[in-house]
Amino acid sequence: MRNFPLPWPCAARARPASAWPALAWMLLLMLLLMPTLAHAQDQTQNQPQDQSDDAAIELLEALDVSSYADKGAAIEAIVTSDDSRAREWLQELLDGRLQRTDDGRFVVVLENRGRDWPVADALTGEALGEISRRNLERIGINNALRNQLRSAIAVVDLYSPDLERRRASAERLLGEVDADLAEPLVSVIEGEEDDQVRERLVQALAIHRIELGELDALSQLEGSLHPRVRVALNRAASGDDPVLADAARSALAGIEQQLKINRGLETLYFGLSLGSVLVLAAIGLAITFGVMGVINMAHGELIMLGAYTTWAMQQLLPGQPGLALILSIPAGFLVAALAGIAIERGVIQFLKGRPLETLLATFGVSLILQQLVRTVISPLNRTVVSPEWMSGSLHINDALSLTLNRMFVLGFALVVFAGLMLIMRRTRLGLEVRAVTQNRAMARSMGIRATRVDIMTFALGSGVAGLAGVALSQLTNVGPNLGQNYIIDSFMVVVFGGVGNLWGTLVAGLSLGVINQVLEPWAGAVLAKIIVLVFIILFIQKRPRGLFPQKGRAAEG
Amino acid sequence: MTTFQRMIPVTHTRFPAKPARFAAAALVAAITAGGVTQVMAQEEEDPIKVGILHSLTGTMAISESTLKDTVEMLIEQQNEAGGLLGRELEAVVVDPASNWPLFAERARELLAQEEVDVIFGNWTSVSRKAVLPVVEELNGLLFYPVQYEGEESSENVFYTGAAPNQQAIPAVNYLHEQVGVERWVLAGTDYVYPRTTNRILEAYLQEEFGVAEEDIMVNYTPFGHSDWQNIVAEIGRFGSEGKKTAVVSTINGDANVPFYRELANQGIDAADIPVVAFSVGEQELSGIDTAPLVGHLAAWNYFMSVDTDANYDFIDAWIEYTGDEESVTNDPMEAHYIGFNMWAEAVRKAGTTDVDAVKDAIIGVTVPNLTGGYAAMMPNHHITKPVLIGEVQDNGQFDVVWQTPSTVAGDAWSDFLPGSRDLISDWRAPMRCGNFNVETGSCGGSTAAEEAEAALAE
Amino acid sequence: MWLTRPFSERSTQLFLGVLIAAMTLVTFLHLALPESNPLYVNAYTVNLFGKYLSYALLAVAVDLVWGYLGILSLGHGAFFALGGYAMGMYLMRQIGDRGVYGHPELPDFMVFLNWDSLPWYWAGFDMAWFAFLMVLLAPGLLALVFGFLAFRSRVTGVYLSIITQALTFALMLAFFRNEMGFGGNNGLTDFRDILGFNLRSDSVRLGLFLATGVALGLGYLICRAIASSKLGRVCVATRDAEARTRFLGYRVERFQLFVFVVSAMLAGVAGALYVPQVGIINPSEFSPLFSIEIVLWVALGGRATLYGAVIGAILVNYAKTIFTGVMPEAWLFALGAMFVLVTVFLPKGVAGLLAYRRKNSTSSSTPGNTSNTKEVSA
Amino acid sequence: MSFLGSLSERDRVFDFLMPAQSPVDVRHGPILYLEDVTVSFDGFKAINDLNLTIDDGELRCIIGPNGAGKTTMMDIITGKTRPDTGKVWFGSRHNLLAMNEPEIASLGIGRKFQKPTVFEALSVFENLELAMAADKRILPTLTARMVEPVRERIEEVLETIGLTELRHRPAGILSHGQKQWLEIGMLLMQRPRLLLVDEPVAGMTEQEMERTAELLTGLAGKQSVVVVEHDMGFVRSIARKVTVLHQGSVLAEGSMDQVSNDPRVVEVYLGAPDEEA
Repeated sequence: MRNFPLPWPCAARARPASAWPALAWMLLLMLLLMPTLAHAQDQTQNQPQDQSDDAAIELLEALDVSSYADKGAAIEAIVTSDDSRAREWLQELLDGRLQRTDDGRFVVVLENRGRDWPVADALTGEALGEISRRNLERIGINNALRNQLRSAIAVVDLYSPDLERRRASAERLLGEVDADLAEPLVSVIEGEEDDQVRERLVQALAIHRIELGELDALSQLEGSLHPRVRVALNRAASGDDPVLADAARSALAGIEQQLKINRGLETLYFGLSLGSVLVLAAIGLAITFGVMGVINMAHGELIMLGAYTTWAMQQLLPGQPGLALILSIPAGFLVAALAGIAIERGVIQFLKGRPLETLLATFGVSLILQQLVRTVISPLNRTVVSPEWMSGSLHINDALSLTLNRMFVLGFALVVFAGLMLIMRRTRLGLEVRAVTQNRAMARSMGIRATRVDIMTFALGSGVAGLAGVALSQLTNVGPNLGQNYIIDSFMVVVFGGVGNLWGTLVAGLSLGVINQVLEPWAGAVLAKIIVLVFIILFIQKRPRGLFPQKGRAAEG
Repeated sequence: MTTFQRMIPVTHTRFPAKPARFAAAALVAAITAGGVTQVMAQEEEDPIKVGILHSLTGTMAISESTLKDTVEMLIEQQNEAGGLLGRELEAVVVDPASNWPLFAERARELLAQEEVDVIFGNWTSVSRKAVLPVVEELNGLLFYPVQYEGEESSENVFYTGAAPNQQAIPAVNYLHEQVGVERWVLAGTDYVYPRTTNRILEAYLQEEFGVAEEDIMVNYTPFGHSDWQNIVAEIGRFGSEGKKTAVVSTINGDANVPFYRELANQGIDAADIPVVAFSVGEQELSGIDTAPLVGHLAAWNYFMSVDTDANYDFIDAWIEYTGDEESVTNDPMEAHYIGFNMWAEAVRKAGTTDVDAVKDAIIGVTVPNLTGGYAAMMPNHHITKPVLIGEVQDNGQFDVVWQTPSTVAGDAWSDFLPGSRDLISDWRAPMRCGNFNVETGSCGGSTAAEEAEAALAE
Repeated sequence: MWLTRPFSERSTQLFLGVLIAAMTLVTFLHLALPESNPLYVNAYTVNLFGKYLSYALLAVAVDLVWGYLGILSLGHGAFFALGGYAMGMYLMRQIGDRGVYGHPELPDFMVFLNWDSLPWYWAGFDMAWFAFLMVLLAPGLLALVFGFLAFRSRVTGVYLSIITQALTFALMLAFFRNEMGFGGNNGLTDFRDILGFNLRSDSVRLGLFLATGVALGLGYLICRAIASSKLGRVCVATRDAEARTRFLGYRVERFQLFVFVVSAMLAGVAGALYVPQVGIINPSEFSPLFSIEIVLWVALGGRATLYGAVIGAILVNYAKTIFTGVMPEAWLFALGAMFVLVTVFLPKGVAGLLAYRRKNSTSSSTPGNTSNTKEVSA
Repeated sequence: MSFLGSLSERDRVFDFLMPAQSPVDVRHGPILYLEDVTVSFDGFKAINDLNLTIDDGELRCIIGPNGAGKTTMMDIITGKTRPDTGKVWFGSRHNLLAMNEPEIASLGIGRKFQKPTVFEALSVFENLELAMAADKRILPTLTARMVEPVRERIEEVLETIGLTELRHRPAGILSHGQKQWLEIGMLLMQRPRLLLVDEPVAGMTEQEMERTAELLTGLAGKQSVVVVEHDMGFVRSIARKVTVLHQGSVLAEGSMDQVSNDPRVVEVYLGAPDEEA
């Protein structure tokens, strides 16, 4: 196998190509690692019995080689050298922050934004001011090394005073315990005062002991849903020791039962989160189409505008994706709402009572908006970063964890829905809207300015589309085609739920989402979608007015 | 366009009725009359026309518009270097607008109307399939720069992108040998390229590495699929069975972002389950948040991060041409770079832009690629390429972690598909056959061959 | 015979006259003139015209349901595509063993996806008569089933539009699936012969162009005959006051179904003529966007006039050819603007303008058709 | 109605598709017979066990304040609305609740809407042509030709409603009154046994009103006519028997004088704003 030296000049040249997401990511890392650094500082101060810098430099020198195999060896060396800075070096190496200057100095990049980066000496930790990134060369690693580093760090962290680190380490060691780690582990377990860590370590040890064929270790794994545990048990079950095998099998049986339930919950969650996306996309239509009877084919593009607003916000506030995201909620609403007003004034008002023409005209608008984005901004997708509090997932148990970004979207959808309900039920606007939809002339004669109501309603619907866009920017591409992918689904949801009925939209959206996710595993993604569509088509034939139809004379109109 | 080629379609067809026969006669007369003078004129001062057939609008514009710029840049450079055969090169750009029938129509326009000497174009398989009959009928030259599913060899098309054996197979070799992967997820968008590639890989994994049925999971999703929850969860479960697992992704374009995001969010890390992608390059990365992708792999024949002077020169030229510091280069661009130079070389060799002459001359032509090696045009109209595996870095670039020791020659017909095992392609005389069946020892009946014979008969 | 009635109408005579004239002119310019002649029409252009004509036929079919029945179908692309696929399957079978794998029966895409035998629904498509029958039946049946369900439960207006859109969208997804056995995204392509004639010869292209012209003429005649019959007036009645028509004792849903099916079949024929001329059929023809675009052709030309639909189809597509050639970026803007401007400022379309210029037409709520219904009843 | 059914029905001949000799059985007197009919929209009872009998050839006026359920009643008779409970019989043979609009229409029940609805895009002549009693299945309609007797019949009706000059103008341009007549004309073309006329003179001038009155009274005898009207003057001018509806059920019935002297009627009605007598 042949290895390439790291092409740093090229990397440097190309950095602008995607500097910005890279920055965001790096910043994110920094946030995570602040404690680490602080730790590094004091460690280096109050640890005088460290070996000489030359020795340390030798250790690091060994890392700066082309062959990944040699790098692996070098890492091993660092681990075995009980240098107190070893852990930090490994961490920095893992994060790609351990770099080397032209003059061969090993430095830690503290922050990699802009052309010149502040760095600190890898050995002493003293700040060295800023150095142009062109004069820095990163010490590259690959996945194999990443794994090695993580395990190594885990072992070191076992003894760390920091609880979080010990937890992470214990998590990591599950299934990676080998003979020479085993017996120090026993003492560690005794010394450990945190239950969670201890439990994990016990399991880790138990797995190791089962591999050695010790039957009594099984009891310690009872009821654990962790995949690694399952793997260990599976191995044991297929092992040649019959007694152990039977025991393992029975243990597995219990676990499988548990897993089924969790899987069911998982699917439900998936369904709801997909449903929430549908609801968000459709709820705006439910207002413009359902309440006003206006077919707005440009709805999808309003969603797109919302998403682009998020992107723009993040451009304005580089390095603060979270703040930008929160700010873009009102911003997105505003932008889309204004666009909506423009559409209403510019096109729709001339087509009152001609729904089909409205449909065509607004479709034209959607084409224009799309092409506008393509020419003005770019045909390429835009980068929208997820703030770190939205990435990752919420750990329920070893077999079930819920992805955070989707949970936020789900919550957001419900909030938006509740808000709309309030507006429609409690506010003057809602009252007027309902009045106008029931009987325009009458409402007019009662002094309601129908035109104004139209504008407000349409703005509201469009604004909500904008909100949907903000949410979607966290789940999918932000590009000119974003809208198209949702318009048909949105119409389906509204029609299925029953036009002019917000509750209908909510129920329809969520249930369609769940149906889709339940079908997907055995029908496949494509077929599932088709089945759902056909189902709706047939359903509409049976009940032309959807799930929750409006009754009586009002419906005749 | 010389006279006899244009007559081929006419003189070698059965006619529905008398008027048509008269038509043909008239046409032939017209052509031979007008045609010859044209040729005379053309040879002297007319510029050499280079057709560019890439979508500038519609869904494919994202990927294809940069290729159009690339060819225009190459033409510019060529002209600065004094053109070709002392004649200027002139780019003829048309926009097929990501609409497949329109691709065929535009190709016809380029060949019949504009009478271009060569076409550089197409991205999607379907667009190539749409253009193919036109190019064969009007005997044009098409250079196709994108990795594709193989299973095709046309006398008039030159495939400068990777065939499956130049991308997919080396990639799984790497995963198997270097990473020790035993369990495979073949995830792809539901169209021909992933379908074929995955079929080949399935067969390959089972035959070469003896991978068991239950250790291969195949999954197809529609274009632009955005809800990956279920599939990713499934991959996670599939990967947590104790064996080292990897995902071989032929997922196309827009579907990738949500896919990688979901992977990251569900805590599936590149170190646990690496994903090797065949359709994710610098261009694609420039449009997305790379954070979730770091450490995942891609297999290409070129990376912008490749450390060679040729590459740096190309990048400099490109950045200068686009005037955008941030613009990136990618694999299909290199393919065009190679293809263009090969064509230019062949034209010099043949001393004319005449299609048949160039077709014969180009086989065996060797030009430098951007990764420090050379690319040669094989008799099956595919080229030799090195295969590189890169790891995604947080800066949207790839860190090359592995490379085939030598270049790999493209296979038109995969050895791992029952249908095409016995087929070979060789466009040199006397064989002149795109799908010669070594079993039956006969040429599988592609009309391209017939027409070629017909042409010789003239 | 009711089909011959429209001949007595001025608009029909005019339309057919122009059509025939145009066809003969193109044929002449293509065959008789030498290539050097500036007026010479080359095969490429003939082919282009052929495509426009098949689009025109499609537009006529849409106008029949939208203009006269008031049903805005956003799914007619589906019928068009089905007809196209039926023809495509025939053309695929015609390739026979000349495919790249030289397989006597299976199309190439089936061979390299390891299909061992032809799916049952491909059976019979090697016979022209069967295939051509399918060109009518496939769209016809779909329309029959869909229409029956929809009209029976009185799904009309916007709802119907949305549902038709969903229909074509679902079909698109379905045809994208490779398991369906229609070539997935790549669709059907690389055709060789039709009825034994080489598709790649210019004379056959001319033939196809003429055939399309004839089909358009016939299609127009059928639609016109329906429109100007008493049934046509029932349609208009349904469009303007459905309930009233019911109280007059007409089974509205059946009239709607009948016309809908006829229209779908015409769309199918258009698709069947389109495919051999462009040389490929793939699921993108099912895309809702295309279906909506068809409606624009009709709206631009003028609803409920039939000839307006033809004008619209040719105008828009010609513009498309020009634009995407000259200034690609601008095309979508232009298209979008057309949608808006036509619906807002030109509700009666070009035909409306013509009618207006002829005699500032009556203030009736619909364009055109008042002018031609008189002669019939009188 | 099964899918296959709908196909086969195309070429089946229904007796009720020949309204001319529609076998309505009126030997027992009443041509229309409503018993204990009740309908409610979202709890609100639009019709509350209503009982009503119309004799063959009778001209009946139905009056009542807004929301008394007049229009709903017509909807029920013509099959537009289905009652929750009750019986509706046409003659003593046809149960209207078992039929849909076209069937009922072909039985010979014609309806004129409150707001005049004619086919504005079609000419007056064509409006009548469509209304014409004829084979109304698809193919016959498609191949139908204009034959002399039909033309005569249409001309005749054109005379009756006095629109002969306007016969070829689109109905859209007619005045309000003319539309009303055209609509009545369309009903006549159906040769109905029972005519339901909803507010025929709303927004008419005096002369128009008189003309309409003649028209309706002229019809009575040949056909049974049910007129729903607000305008007391008009009602008085044509009515022989009057039924007062209130809150969805019959309040009083009898000659105009009887009714107008009925104290309950006076209470709910004659006090009401639209009194004109």
